[in-house]
Amino acid sequence: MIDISILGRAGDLPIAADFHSSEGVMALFGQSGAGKSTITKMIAGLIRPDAGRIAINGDTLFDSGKGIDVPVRRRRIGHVFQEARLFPHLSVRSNLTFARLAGRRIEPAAFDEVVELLGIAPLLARRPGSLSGGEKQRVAIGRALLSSPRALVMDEPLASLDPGRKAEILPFLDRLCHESRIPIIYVSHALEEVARLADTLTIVSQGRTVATGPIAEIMTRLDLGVATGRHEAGSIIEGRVVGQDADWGLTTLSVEDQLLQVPSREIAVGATVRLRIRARDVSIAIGATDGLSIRNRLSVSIEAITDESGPYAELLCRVGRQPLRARLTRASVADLDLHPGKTVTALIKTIAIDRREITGV
Amino acid sequence: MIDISILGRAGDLPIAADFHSSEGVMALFGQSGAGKSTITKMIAGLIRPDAGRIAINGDTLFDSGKGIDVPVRRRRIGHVFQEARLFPHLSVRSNLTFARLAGRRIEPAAFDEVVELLGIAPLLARRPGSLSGGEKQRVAIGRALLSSPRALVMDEPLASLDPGRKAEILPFLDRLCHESRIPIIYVSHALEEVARLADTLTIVSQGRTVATGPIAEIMTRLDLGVATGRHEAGSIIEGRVVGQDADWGLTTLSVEDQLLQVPSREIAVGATVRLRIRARDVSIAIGATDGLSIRNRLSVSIEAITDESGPYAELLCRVGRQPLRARLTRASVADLDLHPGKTVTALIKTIAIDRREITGV
Amino acid sequence: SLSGSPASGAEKLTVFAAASLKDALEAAGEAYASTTGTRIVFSFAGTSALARQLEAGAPADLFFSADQHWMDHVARAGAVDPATVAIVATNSLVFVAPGNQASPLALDKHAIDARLGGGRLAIGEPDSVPAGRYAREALTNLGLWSAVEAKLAPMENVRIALATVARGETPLGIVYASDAAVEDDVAVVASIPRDSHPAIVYPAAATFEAQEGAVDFIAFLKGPEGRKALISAGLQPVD
Amino acid sequence: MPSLDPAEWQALSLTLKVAATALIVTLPVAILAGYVLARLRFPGHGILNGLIHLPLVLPPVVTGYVLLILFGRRGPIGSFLEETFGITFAFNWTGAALAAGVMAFPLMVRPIRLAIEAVDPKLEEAAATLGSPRVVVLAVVTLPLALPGILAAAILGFAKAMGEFGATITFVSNIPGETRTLALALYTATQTPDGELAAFRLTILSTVVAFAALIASEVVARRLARAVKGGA
Amino acid sequence: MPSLDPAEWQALSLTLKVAATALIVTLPVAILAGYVLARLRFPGHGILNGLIHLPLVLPPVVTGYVLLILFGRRGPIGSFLEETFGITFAFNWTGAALAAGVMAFPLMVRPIRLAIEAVDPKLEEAAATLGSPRVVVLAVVTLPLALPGILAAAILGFAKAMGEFGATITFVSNIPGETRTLALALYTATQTPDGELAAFRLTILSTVVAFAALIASEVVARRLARAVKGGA
Ligand SMILES: Nc1ncnc2c1ncn2[C@@H]1O[C@H](COP(=O)(O)OP(=O)(O)OP(=O)(O)O)[C@@H](O)[C@H]1O
Ligand SMILES: Nc1ncnc2c1ncn2[C@@H]1O[C@H](COP(=O)(O)OP(=O)(O)OP(=O)(O)O)[C@@H](O)[C@H]1O
Ligand code: MOO
Ligand SMILES: [Mg+2]
Ligand SMILES: [Mg+2]
Repeated sequence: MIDISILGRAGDLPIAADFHSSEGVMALFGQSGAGKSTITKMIAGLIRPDAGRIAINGDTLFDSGKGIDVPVRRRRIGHVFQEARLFPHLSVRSNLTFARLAGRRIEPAAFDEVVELLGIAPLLARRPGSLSGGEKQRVAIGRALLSSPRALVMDEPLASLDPGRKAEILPFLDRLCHESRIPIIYVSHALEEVARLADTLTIVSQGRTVATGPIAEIMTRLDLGVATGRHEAGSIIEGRVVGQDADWGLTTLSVEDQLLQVPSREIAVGATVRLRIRARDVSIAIGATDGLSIRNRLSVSIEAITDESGPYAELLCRVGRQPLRARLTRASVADLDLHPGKTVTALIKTIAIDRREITGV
Repeated sequence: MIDISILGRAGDLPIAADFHSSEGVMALFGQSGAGKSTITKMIAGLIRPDAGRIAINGDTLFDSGKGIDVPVRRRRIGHVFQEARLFPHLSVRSNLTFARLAGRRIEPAAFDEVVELLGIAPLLARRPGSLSGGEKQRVAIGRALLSSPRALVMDEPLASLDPGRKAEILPFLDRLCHESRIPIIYVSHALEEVARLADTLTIVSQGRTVATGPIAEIMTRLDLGVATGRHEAGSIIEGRVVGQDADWGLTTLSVEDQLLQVPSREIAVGATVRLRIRARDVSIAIGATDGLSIRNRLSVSIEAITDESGPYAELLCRVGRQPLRARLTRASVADLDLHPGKTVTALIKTIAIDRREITGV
Repeated sequence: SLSGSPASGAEKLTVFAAASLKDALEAAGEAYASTTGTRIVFSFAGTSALARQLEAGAPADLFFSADQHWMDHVARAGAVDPATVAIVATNSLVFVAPGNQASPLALDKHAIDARLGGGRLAIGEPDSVPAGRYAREALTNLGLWSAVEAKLAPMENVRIALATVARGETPLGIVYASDAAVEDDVAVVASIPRDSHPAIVYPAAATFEAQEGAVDFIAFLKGPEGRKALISAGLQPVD
Repeated sequence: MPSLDPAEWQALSLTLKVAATALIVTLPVAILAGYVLARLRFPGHGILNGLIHLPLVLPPVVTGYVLLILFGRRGPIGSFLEETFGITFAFNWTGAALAAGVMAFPLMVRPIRLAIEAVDPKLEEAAATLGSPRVVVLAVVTLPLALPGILAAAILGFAKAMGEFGATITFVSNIPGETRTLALALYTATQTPDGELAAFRLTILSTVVAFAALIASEVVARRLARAVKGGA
Repeated sequence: MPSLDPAEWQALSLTLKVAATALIVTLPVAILAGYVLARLRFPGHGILNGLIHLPLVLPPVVTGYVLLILFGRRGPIGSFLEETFGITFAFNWTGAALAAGVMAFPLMVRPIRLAIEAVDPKLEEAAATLGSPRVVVLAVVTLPLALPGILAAAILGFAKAMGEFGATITFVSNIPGETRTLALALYTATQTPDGELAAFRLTILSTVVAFAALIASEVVARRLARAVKGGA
């Protein structure tokens, strides 16, 4: 549980951050220089806000009204800094065990697991000075994970890692957050990471948190295109697991009483899941849909059509109550004679609903 | 023109780099710790290779055989380091003009343009110490650009920038490289960036350059999945511009005598262009394809079907001579009775061919 | 004998003098200036330092040494004119004790031993500081050296030996009578016979480069005003 | 150079004892002072800084005299120490070490302060986020990173302690075997009309010892630098 | 404290002149030496390092004596300089500055070397990739970043130059208005039975000047630190 409502400044830039989440990963997203790192440092206690309140899992860490300002070392917030900040005179191993040795924190029994996950076993005896950029970043992640934190603050932790490594670390963070109930505040410019991981999304712009809320809601808001990047726009759809097909490796979901198939995940039948579906991955059909490799065909009604710059048009459709965004060419909108109120078939490539974009709720 | 063939070491890791390109952007891609930064430092003259030869645009910078080793300061290679390396005691402006003031380089008349492009005008009087992560990175890019380099070496230059800023900088680098004929060696983990920018791609693995060649060729190689990440696998298709439709904002291409529509770009009719099409964006139809918003329908023949882990199957198709990869569920392969030799329709969402993935040749 | 006679032209004389002569010479110098109009600039330092400086060509007119050895040394080295050497004052040695322990001391082993208790005898460093050298010769001749040899506190100069006794850091010290005379916190507890050591003399000489009439200041010290200055500093003038 | 005579041996071993003691005792205090000056802001900052530099500004004889007044057997601190702990400085080699330590102190505090100021506070912040209390951060982050400066301080301090003369001779006299270090022996030789040869021998001896200490320190420094800057 | 008498004024202004001259002349040499020791590896490295530290290890009187022999009017260097350039050190305030400079030199080289060693070579590399020749890198990157160390060196050097006594009195004697600095005047006062008051006044005076210099240097240092660490 994260409760943040602070005022402060970063140089000339006034900071006004106000966001809350009941559980899971909170993503901070915004342009370079928007104030994301400043906000994370305030949460960690490294910069003092002028006023406001910071509470995590019910523990108040800062409250200007009540005169509370828990010192950094007692906040127990694992901080992955944007610039690694490894201790240059200590071996990688000592960096990783620093919290236990120098901070008297009980190290979770996970040392080997974390080292393995991050692929840093061959580096343990080395010193940070000679590590590559990505290696440093991984050690910094490990150091924070092994500090038995009450919460994690991660400032672009995966920025210089290759896609393969990212794909291994993200599920781990996911589990850490949802199974071990350690809230994560996650700064990233990669919307894919954010969508995969976050439950709540806060958009920071010019020092202020301009939008915050459940990720589905924020991602679907058309007005945030500038902040999130058009390429990544999409919607979040909730469904219930109704079947597992082990042979084909597919999981079947029911979304507003229509069926949808996604690559299998070990989710119990009956569970509710959330899918991020990018607008660019949704096509529209008005007639028969036989003989197509696209398995997911949802009957939707068009609610609105927005013309965008260039060749694009954006459709806001409804699957029952839920919004689904589709991006087409204006040419196709004309060709198919699409207009609000019309009921059409939304085609969603099964495959386009990538593992990463399924999140258990 | 880049000609690199060197042997050396990074700590215990032997480095063997061998790659060449006749023009444009050369991307270095590989896992964290593979040796990319080490290779770039050898090119810049900061680390001495044990043996080999480095030549750029015909000028030999290093040749162990002939005893040539041009000192760093005379190599004129603009280097964007992975860790910014700004001069902390100088203002942002002095950092940017450092090459002119301290290196007696003629500054290209582009100061204002570069500052504007990078959005660092408000920072000029500040010192690097208080800049945000992304701001530092942008200043470092500007400093290298303004050093009137004969070549640029950029080590993950855009790693901590937001998608919007990236989208502004990438075309600039593109122009710089192709119009000003400044070769760029570009290290990145973001395949999207690489695909957008690079002409040549070199895969680095465990210190060795394991594959190098024109980007289309390397990206289509199925055996490099591990290095490139499955999510990003795709193919590069060449086509010729045959028409511009200003009304709908679409450009029509001819690919092996079939038509394909992509969002407009100012490319002259008759020019050859290259498209990156991700396997996950290609669907297959075996029957009629009326009433679909998907405009691009290529008749292809299936050459091979590979079963992948989980629900996936990968199709290698041919459009004439050119390869096109498609990723489907195994379930769909069975449902549609797909097999090698069969001729089918490949559906490619127009929109999925993003601006970023069109590169002029 | 020539006191009061005007110096011949020199506006300013430079005098290198042993630090222990500071009070006496400064007083005499003022008197000299007011009578003759010749200002005297003093450089006070350890005799040895001054001697070596003269050897190195120091631009002094006069040299006042605190002992004969160093005067001989510079004369041999050709740094002063041997013809001008003259003794201007003499001094003697005394035992001093901190002011509150002023009972007289008998000059025998047991008395000294008893007075020292576990403490030390502050003297000038016997190898390098003239006062220390005289003290050693005197104690040797008096048969006392072996009794105190292991209990010395050899000091860099006599003033520090004096200060050490004044502060009660050592129960006894050997200093010049001139020093003891001007320090209120010490009491003279025994005088050391003048014949137990070579005469303690302050020789003065002019350098070869001395300005004309420089020697007049040496003569002035032997006149009434000079004698007064020497006596008030606890020294004994020489005729 | 022919072998050393007993007096020279004595002066040499005494010098090493005095300088080493001065260094060992003073270094921790200098580290503390360097840290306080580097990292804390408080009203008496300027005064503390000034006091530390005083032994440098005043002629050593004055410092020696002040020591004599304070730490002599009758001095307020000296008599207290003697009565309470039985520690005597007066005319003792420990007094020589005290004088050497006091004179070396300002030379040691400066490089340490400089090195501590150069430690990136961001690393201390990182240590704090990992739960380290301030003293632990100091012990495991700040000081290890300031080690090159501490080493430089130790070298300056040791060299000064070896060469200290004015304050020592004033405070604890020039007693062979007790307080007559190489520097004092050398001084004594220069004060003697025919002391040139003895002085020359002692100069060579001091020089050799100093060179040996410096070379050893350079080796240590290089190891340190390698340890911090990376490698296996 | 009542106003200064003329002799005190003279000693004070002379001290400032001597210390400032010593600092200005010595600092560039110390920077050069610090750079050479920090960044170059060559066969004579250890010897140079040792020589620089010698004035610290030897008693000041010996250093003064060596200066007298070399730079005196009859000395090889002194006579050469006098004949060729008309520069005289002997018994001149310039000689006092020379002595102060020589004694302060090792104290200055150390912090400078330390600060230069702490400059990140990665920044020098970056400057090289931008085309800077080595000297320019030194001038615009290395030295500016070592400025806190250079400032520390200047402070130590100035303080030592102010307080230098042993080498000065041995080399250039104790001539009022010419070589009698505050330290020498203070020494002279301690040699006089009734000199306590004079000595006390001079001690206070020296202390006040030293404190003023230190406070000024702290202000400069803080500005410097702010300039480097960021802010507008
Ligand atoms: N001490 C300071 N003085 C002046 N400006 C500052 C200071 N600290 C931060 N800023 C400015 O405040 C803004 C917010 O900085 P912050 O580091 O929080 O940005 P960010 O959102 O993390 O950006 P990035 O994505 O580039 O890391 C930046 O424009 C930065 O330049
Ligand atoms: N001085 C050194 N000593 C030991 N190992 C070194 C040294 N320098 C580099 N290495 C190792 O060599 C490998 C290659 O390093 P390099 O910095 O070139 O990697 P990279 O490909 O740039 O990785 P990244 O994407 O993480 O920045 C790394 O595993 C690194 O730890
Ligand atoms: O500097 Mo001194 O003059 O150390 O004895
Ligand atoms: Mg940031
Ligand atoms: Mg790298």
